[in-house]
Amino acid sequence: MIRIGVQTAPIDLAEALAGVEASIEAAGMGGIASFTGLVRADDGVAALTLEHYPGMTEAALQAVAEAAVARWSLGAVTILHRVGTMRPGERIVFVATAAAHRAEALAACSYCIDRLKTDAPFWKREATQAGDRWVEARPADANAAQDWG
Amino acid sequence: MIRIGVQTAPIDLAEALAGVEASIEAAGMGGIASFTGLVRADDGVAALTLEHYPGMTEAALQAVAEAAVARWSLGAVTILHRVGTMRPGERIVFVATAAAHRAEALAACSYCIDRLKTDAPFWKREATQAGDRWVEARPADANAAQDWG
Amino acid sequence: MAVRLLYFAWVREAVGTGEETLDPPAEAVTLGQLIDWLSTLSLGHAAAFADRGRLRAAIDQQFVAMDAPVAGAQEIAIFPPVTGG
Amino acid sequence: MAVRLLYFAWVREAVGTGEETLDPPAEAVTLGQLIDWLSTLSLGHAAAFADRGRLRAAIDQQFVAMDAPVAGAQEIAIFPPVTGG
Repeated sequence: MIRIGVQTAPIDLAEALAGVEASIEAAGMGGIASFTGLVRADDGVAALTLEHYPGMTEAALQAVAEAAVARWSLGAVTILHRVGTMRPGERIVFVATAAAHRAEALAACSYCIDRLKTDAPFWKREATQAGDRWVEARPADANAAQDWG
Repeated sequence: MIRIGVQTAPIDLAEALAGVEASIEAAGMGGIASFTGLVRADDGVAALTLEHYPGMTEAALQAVAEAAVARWSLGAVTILHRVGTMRPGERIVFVATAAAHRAEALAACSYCIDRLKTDAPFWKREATQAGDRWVEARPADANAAQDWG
Repeated sequence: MAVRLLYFAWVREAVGTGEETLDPPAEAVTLGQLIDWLSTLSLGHAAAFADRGRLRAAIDQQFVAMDAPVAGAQEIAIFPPVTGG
Repeated sequence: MAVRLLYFAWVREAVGTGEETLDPPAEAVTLGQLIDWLSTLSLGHAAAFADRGRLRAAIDQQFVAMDAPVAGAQEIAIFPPVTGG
């Protein structure tokens, strides 16, 4: 019911969503919320490389999913995160949550993506024409995660 | 940038999401939120038939999408709604919203599905072993829509 | 003035048709008064419109309240509260 | 007691390696004190750990604060604030 993936391969949305749908059909859950993050071409970014902490990353994502399951009545949680080098327009992260009703599914999806931003050990490096740079953490992300208590 | 569909054919998630992604890539928008509603097999429902008001339905969904665009900075809004007869597990509704950041995309997605529930002229009829019945409107849906002001 | 009436869901089933074109009397100034008159047309109409609290309506594809004036309307739809999504 | 040190992102780049196994002195009781000692090992280490406000850490794959005790740790990771998602 919880599916975690940290992968260098592109994220296959159709496969990921179909997996969520299949896992909840038996449970009679009717609503699936999802969030997909794409690499943006801000300020001339040509490529984005995601570094991570193998082992801890998977455990951190699992903990986020388990916290969501403890907080809402969910039929499924899928969190997929890409690592390695990707280009603008490619998917970095995919979160899907399924629940009986839309409000729970959407809240749980927001929660997972907010927590993932602060709780999972990933680091982004942007390649631009002016050279490479490590992306700085955004205070807004820490605030969003804290707002969940 | 706004795509509305009222269709008897099954909703193709992969095609719908790919359309949203394609439309926002040029705009540098990084986050896509989606909500998918499935037919639930509550209380032995064998089939669900959606009746609608052709013409007004499309206009109402367009108005919901335009209101979302006026309220948040969005790169894309897609609302697809199935009509006709479908079975448990099939998709009734799909809403996707794209924005620069996740909070806007997720809020706009919640907004669209909440408003759609009260603003678009659809009626559900359930087929059960005990006979057919028209689904009653839920006061919680009216409240959720009103909460957006 | 002839107006196109549309009915949906159980309102349609009770009336026995999804659409009819009628020429309401001048006394039917508001939607509520139009429904009073419609209720006299047949037992089906009477049954469909018996419980006003369960009815919603649109004039020319815009939701309206029961005290909305019907003058100039080309299409009036009467139906139960919507249940989409 | 030997401990495995892991570095990520620009901390890794500044130190010049992503991993090393070291035997810190007994005075390194807290993570902050361990970092004080690590900073003396090379110019790269000194540069990596110069700005403590920009460092985060995990002991045995759990995020910890800089005053966390390091006794018994098998794996200590030091890195910038995370930027996933």
